[in-house]
Amino acid sequence: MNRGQVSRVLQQHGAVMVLAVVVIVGSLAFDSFATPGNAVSVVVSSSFLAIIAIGMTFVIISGGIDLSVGSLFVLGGVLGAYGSQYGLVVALLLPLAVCGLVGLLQGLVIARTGMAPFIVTLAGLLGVRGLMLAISDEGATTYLVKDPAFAELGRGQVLELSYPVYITIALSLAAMVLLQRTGFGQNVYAIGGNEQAAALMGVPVARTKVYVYLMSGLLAGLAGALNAARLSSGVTILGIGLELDVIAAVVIGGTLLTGGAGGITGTVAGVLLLGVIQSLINQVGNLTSAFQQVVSGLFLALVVVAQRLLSKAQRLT
Amino acid sequence: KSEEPQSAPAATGTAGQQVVQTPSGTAGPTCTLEQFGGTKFDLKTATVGFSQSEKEANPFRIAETKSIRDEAAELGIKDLKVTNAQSQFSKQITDVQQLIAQGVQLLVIAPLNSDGWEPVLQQAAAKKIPIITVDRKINAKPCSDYLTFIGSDFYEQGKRAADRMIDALGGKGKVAILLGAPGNNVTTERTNGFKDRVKEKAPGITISFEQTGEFAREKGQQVTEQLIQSNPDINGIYAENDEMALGAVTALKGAGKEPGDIKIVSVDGTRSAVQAIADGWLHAVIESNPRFGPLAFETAQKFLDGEAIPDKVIISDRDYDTTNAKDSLGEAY
Amino acid sequence: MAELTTRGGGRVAVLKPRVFAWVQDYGVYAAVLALLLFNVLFTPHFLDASNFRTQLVQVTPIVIVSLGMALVIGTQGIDLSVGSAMSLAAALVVLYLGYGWLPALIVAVLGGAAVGAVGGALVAYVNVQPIVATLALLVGVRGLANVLVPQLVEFRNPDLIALGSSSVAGIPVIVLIAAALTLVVMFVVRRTTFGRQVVAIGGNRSASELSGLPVRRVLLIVYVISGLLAALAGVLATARLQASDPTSLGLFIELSAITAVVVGGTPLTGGRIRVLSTVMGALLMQLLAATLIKHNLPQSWTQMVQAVIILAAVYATRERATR
Amino acid sequence: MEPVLEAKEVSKRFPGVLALDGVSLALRPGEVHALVGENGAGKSTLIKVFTGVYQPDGGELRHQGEPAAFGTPMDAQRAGISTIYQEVNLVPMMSVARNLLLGREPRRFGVIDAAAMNGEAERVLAGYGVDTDVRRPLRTLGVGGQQMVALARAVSIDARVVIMDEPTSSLEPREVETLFGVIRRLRDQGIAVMYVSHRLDELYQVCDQVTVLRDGRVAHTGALADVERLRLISLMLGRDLNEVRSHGMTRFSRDRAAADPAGAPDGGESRRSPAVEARGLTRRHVLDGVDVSVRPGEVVGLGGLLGAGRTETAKAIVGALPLDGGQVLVAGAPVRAGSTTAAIRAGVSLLPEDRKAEGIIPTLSVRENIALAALPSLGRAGVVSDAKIDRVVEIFMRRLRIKAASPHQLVSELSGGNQQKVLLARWLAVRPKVLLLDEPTRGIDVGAKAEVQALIDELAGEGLGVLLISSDLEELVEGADRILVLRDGAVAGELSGDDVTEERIMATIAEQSDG
Ligand SMILES: Nc1ncnc2c1ncn2[C@@H]1O[C@H](COP(=O)(O)OP(=O)(O)OP(=O)(O)O)[C@@H](O)[C@H]1O
Ligand SMILES: Nc1ncnc2c1ncn2[C@@H]1O[C@H](COP(=O)(O)OP(=O)(O)OP(=O)(O)O)[C@@H](O)[C@H]1O
Ligand SMILES: [Mg+2]
Ligand SMILES: [Mg+2]
Repeated sequence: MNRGQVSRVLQQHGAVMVLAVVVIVGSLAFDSFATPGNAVSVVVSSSFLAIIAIGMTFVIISGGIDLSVGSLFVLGGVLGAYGSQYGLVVALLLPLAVCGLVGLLQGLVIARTGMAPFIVTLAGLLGVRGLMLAISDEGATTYLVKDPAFAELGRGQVLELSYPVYITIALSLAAMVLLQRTGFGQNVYAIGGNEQAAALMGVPVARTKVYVYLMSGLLAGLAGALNAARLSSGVTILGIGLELDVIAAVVIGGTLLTGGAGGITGTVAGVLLLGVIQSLINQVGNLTSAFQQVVSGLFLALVVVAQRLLSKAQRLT
Repeated sequence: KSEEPQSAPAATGTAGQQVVQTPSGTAGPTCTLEQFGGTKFDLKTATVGFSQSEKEANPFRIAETKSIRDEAAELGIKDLKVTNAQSQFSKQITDVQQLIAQGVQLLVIAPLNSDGWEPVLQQAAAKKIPIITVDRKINAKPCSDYLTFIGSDFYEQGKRAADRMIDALGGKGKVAILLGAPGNNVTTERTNGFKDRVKEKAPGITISFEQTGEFAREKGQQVTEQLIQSNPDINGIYAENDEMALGAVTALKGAGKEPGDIKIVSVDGTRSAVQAIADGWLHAVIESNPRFGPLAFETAQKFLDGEAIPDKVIISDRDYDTTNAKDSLGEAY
Repeated sequence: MAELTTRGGGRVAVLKPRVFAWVQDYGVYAAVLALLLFNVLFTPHFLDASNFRTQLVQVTPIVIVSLGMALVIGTQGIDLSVGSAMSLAAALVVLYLGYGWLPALIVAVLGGAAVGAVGGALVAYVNVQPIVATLALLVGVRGLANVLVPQLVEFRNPDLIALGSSSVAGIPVIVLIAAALTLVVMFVVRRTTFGRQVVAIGGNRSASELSGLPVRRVLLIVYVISGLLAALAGVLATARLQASDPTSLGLFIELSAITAVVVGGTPLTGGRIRVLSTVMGALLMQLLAATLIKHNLPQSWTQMVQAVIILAAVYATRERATR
Repeated sequence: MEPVLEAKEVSKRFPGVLALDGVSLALRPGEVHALVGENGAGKSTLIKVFTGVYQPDGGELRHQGEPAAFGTPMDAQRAGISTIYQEVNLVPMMSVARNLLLGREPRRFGVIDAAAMNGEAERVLAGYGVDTDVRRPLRTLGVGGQQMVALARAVSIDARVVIMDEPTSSLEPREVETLFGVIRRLRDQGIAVMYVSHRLDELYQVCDQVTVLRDGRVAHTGALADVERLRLISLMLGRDLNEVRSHGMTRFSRDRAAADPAGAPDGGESRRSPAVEARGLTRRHVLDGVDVSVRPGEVVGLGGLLGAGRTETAKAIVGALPLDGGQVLVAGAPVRAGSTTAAIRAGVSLLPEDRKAEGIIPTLSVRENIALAALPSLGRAGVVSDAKIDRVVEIFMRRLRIKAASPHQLVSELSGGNQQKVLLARWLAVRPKVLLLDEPTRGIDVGAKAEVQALIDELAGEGLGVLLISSDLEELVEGADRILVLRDGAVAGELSGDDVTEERIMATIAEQSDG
């Protein structure tokens, strides 16, 4: 293996390595950190973020960004809870349909008008939250999950882990294949790496972009619905600032914000890292809220710097 | 060397202590250790978890967390674990789950939201961990999902604010509402209580403006600036917390208004707000008492001792107005 | 000037006036005008002098933050830490108010510059992507500000209060400060070597490196300026509020500032900066927010209308593909 | 035979320029059709109209006798038109194999078979003499390598028409031969080839037909054999044949090389000590102890095959490539390592090879691009002086005959050749002591090329030291006083005086290869 390959592996797995280090250090420092209960809570709570982050990974690799996911997450939850009164199918299809539609529209606007994804999805962030407030009586109405099958989907467990974890694992594997082993995945990398060249190489740029945002919308809606199932209600105060967490996870995972490079493994590691950091802060148990923030900021900075240094060799060639 | 005229409230001692409104046992069902199905343990040596919902950066949350910590120290509880959800509901769920994973035996939760606690309740019930929620309710079954709720009645607070406003305006005029953060239970209930009461008692009062000030002073100031500019005929402002009310005061001062030109009523009872009453800028403040520590641990101890605990403990909140503001400054938080 | 005879046969190429280019350049001005017109027709008391003062005063912090943001975006970067820099400045200014308002202001602004310097160093020297570097600061620095000043603190320093509330010739001082800063940044962008270097780096970083530009230093300085301006905005907002509120001051202002910059027609892909249009972008968003509040729309409608207007404004000013 | 692809009276207008003005051109199966013209004549634009990148403003396209309109490059590709664009248009961060096979990756069970893909890519590229790890990102290949990948990609698509816009501009003689082999094979298969190049010799080797564009119009079209070289030039330039003949094929004057250094004003002393001297430049896997020195007024050529490390050597000298070892001295004093700013301040500048990635700032105007490097000297106290900039820009736009609608036109709108001139102007504006030119005449038309070459001569005459990297051996031989041949990142030999010939260069490369 030559130097290029070594550094490529590091670039892709820098986040995995940082994650390993943090987990080991955490286990040594706190007795109650490496317990099954704690691990389960980190994994379960990370799964929703991970589902959204998978979509975001595609978006960012394609050279775009999706700020609307936090709002779509909460909208998906409200719609899922609302739809659950008509049964499991509606509870799942309604959020997927609406959030997918929003993603599709954003994708169309981005692909057809050439407007910056940042601004289109920022409008999405506002508009979708407005829509959520409109259907929930300015946030005052919380729909409760009526359908037991739907609730079971969010909370039912196999081997201590709830269904959303398995759904996340399945989606991650599917996303890896999609990204690495299909023409669509190649097109995503190509337009993120050099959109103009991709167009000249015959990549259907517009269509690929539309799919990418559609996917991101669908996954954010799905995550919202599953979360509503878990919480048994369509909580309306969720998802504020969530987009930044998701983007941070993806970028820590080694995906370049400029597009063209990155992968699912890194993203999943990035999501887990964020979860583990929070959990470590909770372990300390006596930090004031202000100090907790300082510590998470420092941690985040350390992690990105470590990840950056690990992948430095790659960048310089 | 810092100019810090009035931070760090020295609210120790018993001044401003919470008082239970309804004598316990009168209303609703009760709960005993036996009914709940738990086992007795010694509070002093137990691991206790407190999950705070928002940053300790406003007087209410500061006083709330401090009261819990102080009382725990007072009682000699050694292992108190405190988490803070930084206003993110998902984080609060995870926080509590991690507290459970760390082996807490009693949970005190200041919920960010009333709904959505299913996963936590499930886990706590499995381990028979009693949960006391403070300040905000959880929509679930007392005595099976959780033990009890201690706090104020926000709807009632809204109604009482309306009474004060109706008084101040003599039953007619135009009123604006500075709403809290959208989607928040507190916002919803304080709004509904106010509106219902006005509709019922004073049809002469119209609510001609309602915009969110997100519970923050700056936002309250900005919205009020827009409001008085385009609706100069407004007579009263109902602010759903003190911070927004004080922001409104700054806006009124900036627009050259005099104290009392526009009647402001708000909810919370922070020291600055009570001072503003004394200065004539606020008309009245409905208190929402954050000092949950003593009552929470007292309830827990009673429960462990086998006493019957009511399904909700509503505390009696006081009012501040010009008649008592000056004298009550020491009790405000 | 616009003509150049070529040796090929004397064909003369002339720059045609471009209609599209006009819309692209001045779309945001047109949008502001349209919104003004709407308000004049449908909003009571809109033409009062006090109204204009209110809008200008409220938009001031966003304008100042946007100026720095425009520079950062010009380098193909982004600065999410501006809101936290404001919050830190709010904390520092009351902590040092005992030494007088000016020293306190200077300390606060230096604090903001330090935030920018950390972000800039991460971006320029460690090659961390701007969005995550500044995200770490967004989280951490507000925490730091809260550690310094745990809750809202009211102050009575008359000088600082005067800074926030006094006027010169009917124009609030803070508005004058924002106007002056706009002129300075315009001058820097248009007329200085530094300004040219900023856009060149945003246009093509490796070409700039090979052309001998001090790329890292320029990047660092740009983030320092952004932090510094944000801190100044924080001090002015604090002065106006007559209280230091590190918890909520400047929350989400990064999104407003980025919107102002983009609505003003500066592309997020860097390489170009439009200062005056950025200010117009900020004014547009302010006017829009004011309109919605004055007409007492519920929050849900407010957000949806904002979304539509942002899209429409950016659509009008978007980069037109050359084909 | 019926044309497979035909343009009829096609026009294309850009703001300020009529790039194509009623151009007609027919491409028949089995012919190799040369498209020539000056920089900015409209060649690339015509190609982009053919391939659906641009839509014509007037006229029509016909494909196999039917009117056709290609909305996107994809449509053109589906119709069997495959293109190699002037600027390498591949995805730098994707692997070589994925670039090569994007859109038609080998599959297994419905998903891409990575092993088969890499194997296939290796096999295809080996056929073009490219031997590289196909899993590496494309950007780690030099421009030449990238161009071969683009070529392989274009040809291996099952195409009826292959269009090549300056495919040889950074290829070595060896690769050029490979390419010609491919073209002949295509022709024999009845595929139509359109070929754009500024290297006239090449045209006569492979092309049958020629169309000359001048200022967006067709100046001539017909069999290439009927047009002799000088007439072709006069057609391109739009000048009288006699005028062209009397000027000759202006290239380098050999006088300078022969001039006695002692004749220089200061007795030749300063001319003998090197203006820049690089010692033992080393970087793992790339450079292996390269020594180069350039004296004032001297033109030193760097020869070698693709990937020999010429570009890296030049970058190392200006501090744009982190080194493991070695030192650069200017006028005897060491330059701070790893800082282009320091190198430029010391008087050493590099005209980079990859114009698009490392040269132009696409968002800025011609004027600002020219002034960029010289900015600190074009103002006072950090404030730029528009008057000074205007003066410099005007001088260089005139001197290099940069064809732009105005100095304020975006540089990205210029034709490739004119962009190159803008970059040259950027470097001349800083008045360097030593100029490192990496493929300076790449993509420049005959007229301009001669001008650039004359300019190099002139500048050297004024005492500028030049390091010339060129894949055009003729240019190297005629331009350089002395040539260093690189191979595998090390100096394989030095040629000077009468040894500076194409044969000797080839021999030096070959000799080393054998040994
Ligand atoms: N996107 C564009 N916008 C504006 N003008 C353009 C654009 N593309 C090309 N032009 C102009 O059209 C004319 C023809 O350019 P074109 O690229 O076709 O030249 P060319 O013959 O390929 O030259 P070269 O040999 O230098 O590559 C030039 O004057 C150029 O400035
Ligand atoms: N087999 C290989 N192993 C490692 N690196 C290689 C290999 N082949 C090519 N390269 C890389 O390809 C690049 C080409 O080198 P360089 O650009 O210096 O060549 P050059 O002589 O300038 O040729 P040209 O400029 O004509 O492409 C170098 O960065 C080198 O590291
Ligand atoms: Mg061309
Ligand atoms: Mg090279």
